[in-house]
Amino acid sequence: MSLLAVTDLSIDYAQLGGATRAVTSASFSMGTGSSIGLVGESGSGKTTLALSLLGLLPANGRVASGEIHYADESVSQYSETQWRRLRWTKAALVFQGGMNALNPVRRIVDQIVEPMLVHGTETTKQAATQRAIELLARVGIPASRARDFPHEYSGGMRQRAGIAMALACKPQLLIADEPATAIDVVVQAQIIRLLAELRESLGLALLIITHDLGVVAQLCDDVIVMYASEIVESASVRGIFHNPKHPYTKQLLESVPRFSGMRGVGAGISGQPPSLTNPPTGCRFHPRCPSVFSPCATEHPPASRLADKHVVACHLYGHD
Amino acid sequence: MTTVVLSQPPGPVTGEQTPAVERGTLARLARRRMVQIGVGGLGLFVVLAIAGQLLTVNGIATGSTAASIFNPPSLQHFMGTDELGRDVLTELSAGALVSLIVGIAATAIAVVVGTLVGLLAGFFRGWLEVVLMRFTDAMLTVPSLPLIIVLAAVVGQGLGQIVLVIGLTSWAGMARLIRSEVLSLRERAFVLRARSVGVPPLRIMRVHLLPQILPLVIANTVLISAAAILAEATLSFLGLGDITRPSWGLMLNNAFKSGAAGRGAFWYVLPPGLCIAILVLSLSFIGHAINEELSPRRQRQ
Amino acid sequence: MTTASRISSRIGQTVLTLFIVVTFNFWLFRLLPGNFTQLLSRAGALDPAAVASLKQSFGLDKSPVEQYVLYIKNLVTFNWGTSYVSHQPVFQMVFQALVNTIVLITVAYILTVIIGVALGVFAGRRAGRLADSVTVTTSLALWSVPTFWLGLVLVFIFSVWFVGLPVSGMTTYAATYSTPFDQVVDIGLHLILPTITLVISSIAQYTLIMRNSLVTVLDEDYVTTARAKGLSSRRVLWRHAVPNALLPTFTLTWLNIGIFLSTTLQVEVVFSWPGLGSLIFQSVNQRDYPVLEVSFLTIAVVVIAANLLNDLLYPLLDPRIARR
Amino acid sequence: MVFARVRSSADGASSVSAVAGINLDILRGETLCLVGESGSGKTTTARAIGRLVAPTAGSIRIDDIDIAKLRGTRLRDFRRRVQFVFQDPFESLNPRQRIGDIVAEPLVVHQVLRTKSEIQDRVWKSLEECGLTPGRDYARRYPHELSGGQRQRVCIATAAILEPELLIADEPVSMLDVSVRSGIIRLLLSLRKVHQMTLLFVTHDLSLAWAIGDRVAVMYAGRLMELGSAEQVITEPKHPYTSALVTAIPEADPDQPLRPMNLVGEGASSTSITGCCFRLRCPYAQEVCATSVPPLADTGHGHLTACVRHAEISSGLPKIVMGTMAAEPLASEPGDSDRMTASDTTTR
Repeated sequence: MSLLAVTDLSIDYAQLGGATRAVTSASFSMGTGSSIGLVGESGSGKTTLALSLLGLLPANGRVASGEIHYADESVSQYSETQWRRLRWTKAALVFQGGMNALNPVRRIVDQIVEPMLVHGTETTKQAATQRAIELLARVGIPASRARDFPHEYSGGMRQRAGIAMALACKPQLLIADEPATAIDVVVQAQIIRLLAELRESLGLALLIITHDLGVVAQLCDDVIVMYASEIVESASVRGIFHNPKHPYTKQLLESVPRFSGMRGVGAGISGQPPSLTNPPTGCRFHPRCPSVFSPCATEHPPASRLADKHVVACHLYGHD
Repeated sequence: MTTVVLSQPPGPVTGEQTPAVERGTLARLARRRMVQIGVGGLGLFVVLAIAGQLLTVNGIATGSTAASIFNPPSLQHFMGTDELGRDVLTELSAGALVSLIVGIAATAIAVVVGTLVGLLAGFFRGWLEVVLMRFTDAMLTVPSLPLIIVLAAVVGQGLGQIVLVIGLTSWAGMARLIRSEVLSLRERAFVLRARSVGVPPLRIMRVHLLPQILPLVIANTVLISAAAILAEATLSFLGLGDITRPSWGLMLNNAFKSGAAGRGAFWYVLPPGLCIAILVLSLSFIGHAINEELSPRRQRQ
Repeated sequence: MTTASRISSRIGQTVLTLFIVVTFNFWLFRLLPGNFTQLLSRAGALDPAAVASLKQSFGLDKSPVEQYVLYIKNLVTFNWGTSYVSHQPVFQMVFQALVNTIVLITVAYILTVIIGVALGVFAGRRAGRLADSVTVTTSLALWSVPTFWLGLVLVFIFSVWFVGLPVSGMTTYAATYSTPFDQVVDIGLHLILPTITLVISSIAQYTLIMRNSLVTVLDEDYVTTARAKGLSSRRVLWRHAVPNALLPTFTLTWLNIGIFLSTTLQVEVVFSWPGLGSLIFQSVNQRDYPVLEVSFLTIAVVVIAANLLNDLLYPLLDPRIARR
Repeated sequence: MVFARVRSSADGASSVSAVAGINLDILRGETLCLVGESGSGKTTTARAIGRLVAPTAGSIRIDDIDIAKLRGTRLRDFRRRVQFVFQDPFESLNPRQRIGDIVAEPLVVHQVLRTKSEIQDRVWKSLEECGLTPGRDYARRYPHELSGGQRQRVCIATAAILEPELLIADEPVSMLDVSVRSGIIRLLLSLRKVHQMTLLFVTHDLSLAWAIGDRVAVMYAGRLMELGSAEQVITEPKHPYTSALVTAIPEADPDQPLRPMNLVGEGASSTSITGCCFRLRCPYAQEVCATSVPPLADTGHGHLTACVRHAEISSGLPKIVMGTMAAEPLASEPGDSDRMTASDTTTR
């Protein structure tokens, strides 16, 4: 039984000139304790996908089609009350950089206590406070700083507090949106190690949304690559890094400088990321693709399964 | 120190916005209903003011006999007569002229002074900035209406003096706004880049700063003119305006003093106030719409 | 900046502003049209001895610097002179007027802020919808209506169509009260129309600021976090969004006292409320300069004090400024 | 050959300054990477070298002349020789100017070219050199019509059009999408080669410094911690901070295990710390570290480090496993000759 299953999910944003599809037919599932990296550039739809998993789409966004299941229970007909019960207990969210995810006028400890009391996972204020302080200690923040306000924390501490807050109601799934962006390298390394350690000790499932391939390589078992609102490739982390299939994935990997390669920078990807309001026809990557051939501009590539976990949506594959 | 721009219409005017007005802004503005209504209202009073100059046929003074005063609207006097038997409609159109003149002239003074002070204080830091801003802060702190009253009592009550008094008490909010905008602009990367390329200061102000603050200046100009018109009306109502010219405020002052309200002369009490309200509202609508158009939130969408 | 140094720097700024205003006042009232002594004697039946003593108490026979020192000395010792018109001590007149003004504005201001903020929340959480644009448009319209005219219209309505509520003064003329309670009721009745006028005229600023502030806050990550935590939308609004959105409005309530006093001045004139506004109005028309000068200074000092109070109180609300 | 000498005394702790203890020579024709976390003073240093901020102490000398003393024509001449590319391409362009006017501005203010058509031709050529083809089309557009990567190309065109001797690029790709970053970096490197410029590349990303730098300078809390060739600094760090930075970078390789992090705390505002500004976070700190500010010491072959204990500890510092240093480049695109590899980066 999977913890979370997304099937054929599409999400639209209503805009002045009609609707923009931010996520197109996304499907994936996560088991208990698994860790998936959702990789994509800005505007590829990855944050929208994350928000939709908790029913948090902005007012102009809506699920156009598809299903989200938590432990085999469909959420598509959920009322706001049902969503509210699901949030933070089944899955919790860690925001980018942690900077703005904390209410500036409320004390850290109170913000961690709040969901426990609302969801009734702790019944008394004392017990909840006790647990909040334990959680803070768990992420490396001493009890003496629990009653601080967010601005008194450093960037790294805020991100840690955000993680402690996400653990408040013992969710099985942690959705982390760019958990290591906008903080310094050393702090980023600390946060990555903290997440890895929490996953190990608590059996947490992680959905890491990032554009940083390094974070994915170090933290995830499986990788989903998104391009222009579509999933173009998904595979195990080794499958992606050692045997990438989609030309976009290949070039993306090539453009990341690393120590364990040779010096120099890859060619990168020519052209610019497409706009979602007016996406290219056929394969959305074809205007930038070095391997483009006849069907790419007109036909949308179907997803083909190459190996157990390795699925790619590209005309180069699956046409025997 | 927290500063909110005082003595100006409430609105989302902030110094921190980055008015990247692009092509099509005017077209987008023109499509806003508030702008359409605002421009319409403004046009109405321009026409009224001009018409008043052409059609002073009915004359102002018609000898105050008991029969000719406080006449309700009739075919002869569309809007009735006042306590001296004058035609209310004629007075109204003459008042429109005064309001527009004061609005434009006082605003011009305030905008020039405010922009200059703001630009100088923001661009040339140091003692000049300290002196200018201390003075601006003091201006902002002192409540405007009592200040205007006191000044008017001192410098006199001709139209010119009124314009001067209102203009010289309305620039401080503008100065503060422009300064904070210039302060943030001069740290912006494109100004830094211009400096790094070697662009001289005057060219930076002309090419890189002025076009950026222009939309902010325009939005505030409209709002200041609304406030100036209100100030003139209030001053005239209090009997501190130019009593030789029939303005809307003066009409209301006369109505108030002659007990028009008590005599039920609604045709005399209502129109001048409505005129002020509609003219000010027209300007507020336009200013509000420009501000909306400039606000960063809109830019993001 | 530490709290202590922040406070002392704010007090320093306040003193500087006071200094500028006082100096401006001194200079302004010596620019009066006509010779000062001429004005003094013109002001009424003053015998030469009285003129001489007035001259001396204003220090008109001394150098400008000495005059200025004397001016400040008189100010701080409440030696504010006598009215040209009523010959009463200015201090007494201004003090009584100030008390009456405070009676008028206290209730009106509290109502204005509460209703304004409530309307702002109402519009802000419905941003972009019809209820929002109606609220914003109405607010702008209310702001555009001249206060004195609104008062006139109310006077008109209540003296022609709905006779009953008093439309003028603070108490019924020549009334005698059997109990102090009756007097309070009488004043209360006289308060109703001025209060309504004040509230309607002033509400827009709070509504619009609160609305804009709330719209901004509702877009912040921490509000999304609060929703993600499974809180009810009511709790998200009142516990997370509104407290943050209130901060700029709080500041506004103090900084806008000057604007509110300007509005009050008009209301007092229209409804003949014997407060500072009426006093200023009368002394301008009667060219009663000592009274005018002190009344104006009093209003300025009240506003400057409110500004200072804001800067001292604000940190208590916003923890970001309170510490470090 | 030294192009610029940057000197600021190490014991300037009395004044609160963002930068102190910098002793850095920029060599003509090299790519020098200035690396550090936020607050390390790297941007301030770079801006001081470009005379956008004035150093409060110390000096920056180009051709043995203190640039702080430059005035008038000589300052204009200096501006021609040293150009910038800034971090944020969305902010770096005046939204009211057309791209053509933006790129032409340096030519206009320095009066390099006089006639309109000359300027126009030069602008179009420059745009095309920076990958914005056809230049004629791009010149007509406004910044908001361009993507982030394209805007950064405009910034580079503006900086390169005067053919400066030193190009200072301050985090030029950190705000861009991953897929367009390489293109921007390769453009900078190729311009450097074509116009024989010196490149000062400021970045927080040590792996990027490894990829493109001839030499790498590591800054922490406004001080220079380590300086040497890219190989020296990254494969054999002598300073515990450099070592920690190398360890911290998440390597895009699932077979590399998470390396242990032995560094506590985060970023530093350090001017008030006595001795070594890094000692409170340093796992190797001893009493000696608190007594005096460690000088930049040469450990041989031009590899400098500001750690008094480097001789004892450097052999024990955690190191990463480097991949095989392949001698041949990755498959190049046709006609693409500007790929930097270990074999051709050294142009000194």
